Amino acid sequence: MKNSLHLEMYRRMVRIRRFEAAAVDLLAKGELAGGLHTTPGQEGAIVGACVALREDDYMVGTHRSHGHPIGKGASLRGLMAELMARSTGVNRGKGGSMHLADFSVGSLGETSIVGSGLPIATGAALGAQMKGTDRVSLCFFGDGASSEGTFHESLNIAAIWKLPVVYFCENNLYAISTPARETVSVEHIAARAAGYDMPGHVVDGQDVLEVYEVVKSAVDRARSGGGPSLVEAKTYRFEEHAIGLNHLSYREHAEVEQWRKRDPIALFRDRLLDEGVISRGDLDKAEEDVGAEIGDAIEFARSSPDPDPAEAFDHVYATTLETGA
Amino acid sequence: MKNSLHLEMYRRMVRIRRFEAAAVDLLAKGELAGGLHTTPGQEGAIVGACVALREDDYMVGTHRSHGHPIGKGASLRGLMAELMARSTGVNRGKGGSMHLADFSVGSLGETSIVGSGLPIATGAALGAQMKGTDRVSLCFFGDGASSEGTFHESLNIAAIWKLPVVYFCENNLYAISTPARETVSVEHIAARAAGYDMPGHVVDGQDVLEVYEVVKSAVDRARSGGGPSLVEAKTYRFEEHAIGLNHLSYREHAEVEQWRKRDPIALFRDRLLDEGVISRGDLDKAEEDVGAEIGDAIEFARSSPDPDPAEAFDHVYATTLETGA
Amino acid sequence: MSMQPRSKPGPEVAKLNFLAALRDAMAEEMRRDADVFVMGEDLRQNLYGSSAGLLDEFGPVRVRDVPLAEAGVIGTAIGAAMVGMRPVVDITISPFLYPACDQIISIAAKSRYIYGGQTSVPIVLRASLFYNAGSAAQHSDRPYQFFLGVPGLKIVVPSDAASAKGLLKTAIRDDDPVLFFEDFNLWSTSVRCDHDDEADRTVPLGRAAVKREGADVTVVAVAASVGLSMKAAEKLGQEGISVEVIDPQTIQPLDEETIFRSVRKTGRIVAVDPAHRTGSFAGEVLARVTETAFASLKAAPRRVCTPDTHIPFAPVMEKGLYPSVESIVDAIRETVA
Amino acid sequence: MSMQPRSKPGPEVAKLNFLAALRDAMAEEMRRDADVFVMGEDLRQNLYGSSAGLLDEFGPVRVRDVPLAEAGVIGTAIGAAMVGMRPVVDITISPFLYPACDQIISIAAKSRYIYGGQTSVPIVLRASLFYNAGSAAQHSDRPYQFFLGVPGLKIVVPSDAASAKGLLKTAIRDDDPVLFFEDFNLWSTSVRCDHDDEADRTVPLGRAAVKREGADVTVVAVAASVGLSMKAAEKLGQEGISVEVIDPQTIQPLDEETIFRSVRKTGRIVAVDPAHRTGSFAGEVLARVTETAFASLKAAPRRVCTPDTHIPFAPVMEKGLYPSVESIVDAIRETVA
Ligand SMILES: Cc1ncc(C[n+]2csc(CCOP(=O)(O)OP(=O)(O)O)c2C)c(N)n1
Ligand SMILES: Cc1ncc(C[n+]2csc(CCOP(=O)(O)OP(=O)(O)O)c2C)c(N)n1
Ligand SMILES: [Mg+2]
Ligand SMILES: [Mg+2]
Repeated sequence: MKNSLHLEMYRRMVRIRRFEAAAVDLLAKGELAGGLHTTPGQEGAIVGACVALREDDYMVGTHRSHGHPIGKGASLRGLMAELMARSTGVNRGKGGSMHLADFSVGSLGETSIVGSGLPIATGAALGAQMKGTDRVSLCFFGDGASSEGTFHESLNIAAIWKLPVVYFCENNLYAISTPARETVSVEHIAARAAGYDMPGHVVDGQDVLEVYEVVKSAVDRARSGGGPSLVEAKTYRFEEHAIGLNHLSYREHAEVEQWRKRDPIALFRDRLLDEGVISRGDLDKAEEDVGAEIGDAIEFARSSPDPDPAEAFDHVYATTLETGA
Repeated sequence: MKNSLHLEMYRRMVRIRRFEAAAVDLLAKGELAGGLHTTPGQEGAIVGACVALREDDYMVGTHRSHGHPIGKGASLRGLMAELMARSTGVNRGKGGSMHLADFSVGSLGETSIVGSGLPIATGAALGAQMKGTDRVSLCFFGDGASSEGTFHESLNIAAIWKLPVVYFCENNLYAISTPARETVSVEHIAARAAGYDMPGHVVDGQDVLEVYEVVKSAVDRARSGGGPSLVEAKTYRFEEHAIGLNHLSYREHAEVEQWRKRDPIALFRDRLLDEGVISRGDLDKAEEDVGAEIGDAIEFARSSPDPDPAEAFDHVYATTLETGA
Repeated sequence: MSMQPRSKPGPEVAKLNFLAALRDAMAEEMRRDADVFVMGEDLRQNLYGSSAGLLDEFGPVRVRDVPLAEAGVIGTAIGAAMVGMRPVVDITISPFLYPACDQIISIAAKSRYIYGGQTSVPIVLRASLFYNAGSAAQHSDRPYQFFLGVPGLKIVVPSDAASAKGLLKTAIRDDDPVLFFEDFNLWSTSVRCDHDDEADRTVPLGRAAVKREGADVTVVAVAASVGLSMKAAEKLGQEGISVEVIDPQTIQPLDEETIFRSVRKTGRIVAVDPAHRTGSFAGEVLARVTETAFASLKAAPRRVCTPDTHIPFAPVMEKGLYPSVESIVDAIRETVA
Repeated sequence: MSMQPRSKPGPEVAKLNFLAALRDAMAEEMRRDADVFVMGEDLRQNLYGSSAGLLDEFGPVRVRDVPLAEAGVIGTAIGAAMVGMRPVVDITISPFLYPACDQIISIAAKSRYIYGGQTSVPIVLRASLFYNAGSAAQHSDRPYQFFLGVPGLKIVVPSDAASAKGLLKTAIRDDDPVLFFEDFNLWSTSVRCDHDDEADRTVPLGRAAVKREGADVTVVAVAASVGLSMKAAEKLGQEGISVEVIDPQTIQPLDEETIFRSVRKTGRIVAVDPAHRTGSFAGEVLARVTETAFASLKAAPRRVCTPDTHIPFAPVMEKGLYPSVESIVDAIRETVA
């Protein structure tokens, strides 16, 4: 195990956890508008997949958009400012919680229309291939999204053109309140890979290292011209679909408790300590550093101005046309 | 082998072949407007699948719409009159060649938007199930259609709800000029069934009896509550995608000739004679009868009136609203 | 996504909010006709607030949670409708209609016609207009005007809880595909409702409601803009400007006669519509009025719409974009200036 | 489906039909910019007539045949555009856009905005208007007005071969998503074209073309209706009625100033549009003109459109439905009566 990579993985997982905890706190205090779809429990899947990428690789995410850019290495200021609807947000206050995409780290959007990101990631891979680069495209999507037609169309296109893309399913067992066991007609979504003649892998999403290893091999395969893969991480969200949706009764308390015992951050920390890869002091220091980053991001956001209402009219077009003769 | 069923299968195959030959002839004579997508070569697949159904079962077809209703038992007058844009056509002249759906034989539409029929067949199966009938729904679609998202969404829905539907792919190896081997990322489309936890079967579409046996078992399974199946018939269209598209060069002459040797009608005729199931006289008589039917249908259509131009405004709504207070 | 406020179930409620009124409409029609059933995402958990108690009363066969697969789900509803069922699909937020546009336009709207009357497609597609909710550009659409150019569809956009209930009941009984758009900004509005009396109150499709009579200016408003226009009318009434407010209720087919009659009386027209200005239903109203009642017009017609930009997340940018009582008042004033 | 007439390839042609002009536009832009590429169904076989010779010149990487998967294909184009490519997607017949509506509206049109300018989506979606071709209701759509209510898209509807070529070239160079609608009824029209001179002739988006000046009536027409309107204008000119014909070329964003200027001069407006009347672009033109130039209007504005029914297969039912020289003449006459 490479010490520095592992410390970075740990740092990013903690960063996601703490960033979202801070956001929930700000929401409770009324400093945040809009819904929040949080990720606790899924950090291992997200970070394991992201760190298997190179910095210049592409990534496409989902409505549950906080973890992916952080996993890919985005700095927190622009993300927090976006959540707080400030003009300094990554999207200048136009996107909000479902769209924390930081293009500077290769993120090509976090789209809130479920399933709509799969063709985009496919297209980024096509672009990478056509431009003769060896970039790879990573596509996050949920178990719910796997039932959308775009899943099928994208995997088929990627397979026939041997595109460098890794489809990564965060199977957290539910689409809002709807269990995958009732809406996905196959036990393992990864099994569908066979229908596209591409490799499919099921991984333990609570084990960041397993995720990393498997995604890394899929990324390497893609990078060297071997074409796409489908990876399914079995994972779980510890909190509700969105903050505040506490009245739903679609899953048993015991199930949640069971999964909470497999917290990917705790598991990874224990393992790093057990195997003596990183010292307790270094891990604590990393957590402290993340805490400071979060504090800094909140300060940055708080002291940033609101967008000017007139900015609502910016960024509709890239090329403004002169009409009138 | 049951003599009468086989004679009927033979009759329907010949009916499709002759009906389309007559249509091509009428087109050449200028008696027909619009495009014609014909089926020669695929009659075994179509008829084998259709006769596995009960009369009151449902069926959904495609733009290549002549064979399916004939296979399901439609009479030719309304179909020919529709091709000839007469008011006595099955669709009163509103649909034409891509839409020869005869609802009186359980056809629920022949839709010319590729892939759009899959959800409709799925829904008919849902309706059959909810109404407590034991009707089954048969869904025709092409190799091209199999790449549409509706394929995936439909099969998944049918599987989770165990709907009584048989998805039947007429894989004639091409979507217009585009080879399935370049656009479908798996050797056998039927292999995708595994991704939905449903049975998948590959059949020789030139062998009407093999098609019949396999579809019959899938229909029986569906009827008895066993859920959906996917059947892929390997077949071939002997003519071009549409009449007149003769300038395309996407397939080798030798390939066409090879397949023509496996004409499903000739193969079936030889087999019936070889095995002594039906006498040559009876087969000839059936062909003669079909010839007479076609002549009658053409006469019927020719002597039928054109629609009144004002009929263009009928059938937009089922319930006309009284507006104005 | 915020999905508040939610409704309480049950026939004991004497005042129903918008979502509970829709719930009751569905429940009553399901009781009346065994072919009616509902399907949608997270219905069983009543996530969006209009399906409380349905699962308990009607069971999982008639209250179906669906996978995320809008084309497949709507197409499945169409197929079921063709064989005699009457599905009501809750598509939840209106942009989720887009993945199903082909099924809606090419199949639902056209099948009856293409097959020369051999079939019909009695489905209702419910979709909420989730604007003014801090949900950013992908969730805030108001796309009813999209489907105006598609013959064969009926499009209903109610303006309050009471009419919404009666319109939904009629839509469910109608034999054609009906798109039913529900303005999120009305969810908290409510209607007094005595269940025994009201259970069979339907509101006909294709009829406009004159919400307020007036002599000087005709306002045609849609969705939550009707309420805003009523307030604007009240305010101007105090200044002696008499405003007639018309709620078309069904925008396709449109009860244009009621609108023309009013404009012939007032000579002035303002159309209010929370959709983007270009391509809006409000534009269609102006076109029809000016074609047909030009001679009666005393002033330039006006549209009050959302400007042609996307909907931003930040509340400071979003909040000023939609029609407001003030902007409606201003537009009316301009017509009488 | 009939896919005639088809074009001949090559720079030696001195007169180009509509499809060959589009072919040349693509070829020239592909030569000019290595990021431009084309994708679509059956392009390599030149099935629809606008891709002759492209495969030979540019090879299969830049001339890509695609599976039937409109959402996937258009989404793939969007993704490629986001990383620096400039895809031109030939969707062939316009209703095949419907399965991809979500990608077009929620992703192509909105991404730049949602991400605060971090990205842009330079794609061109070509789609033909295949009406008046005996193809029945599912293939005969003219759906450009559909997308009018979606900010972020540009919509081009050329009216002849010459402008189509220049507009397509500009569309390919534009950094925003452009929907490019090609009227089947123009396929046989042609343009004289000296390749050396013409290769860099672009036509700006967002500018209307005044096709004919006139003093009495302004006609705003779209697609093949421009040619019909020119004939109507000629006919009426012989009777002393002077008609100005405007071709907006780009319907979104619309060059409304050119239209207003004309109406202020003529005092009369007729909008001609082969789409269904309700929800039409013609209606949007009337709305804008009456809002802005009401004081100049001397007569009721008129729309000449296709009535609100589906397109039937039988030629006897189809042929009378679309705008014709006669119906345009009648409408113009009414405005000057
Ligand atoms: C096309 C579409 N349909 C419905 C929704 C509403 N919705 C938002 S998130 C969600 C659940 C998605 O489930 P999944 O893909 O498993 O992702 P998860 O939320 O579990 O991360 C739904 C139904 C949507 N945003 N887009
Ligand atoms: C959604 C859609 N895209 C494209 C077309 C144009 N088109 C008509 S038939 C066809 C090929 C269909 O191939 P397949 O499904 O294999 O059926 P086949 O024609 O071989 O019977 C195409 C591309 C269409 N009608 N609908
Ligand atoms: Mg999930
Ligand atoms: Mg085929």
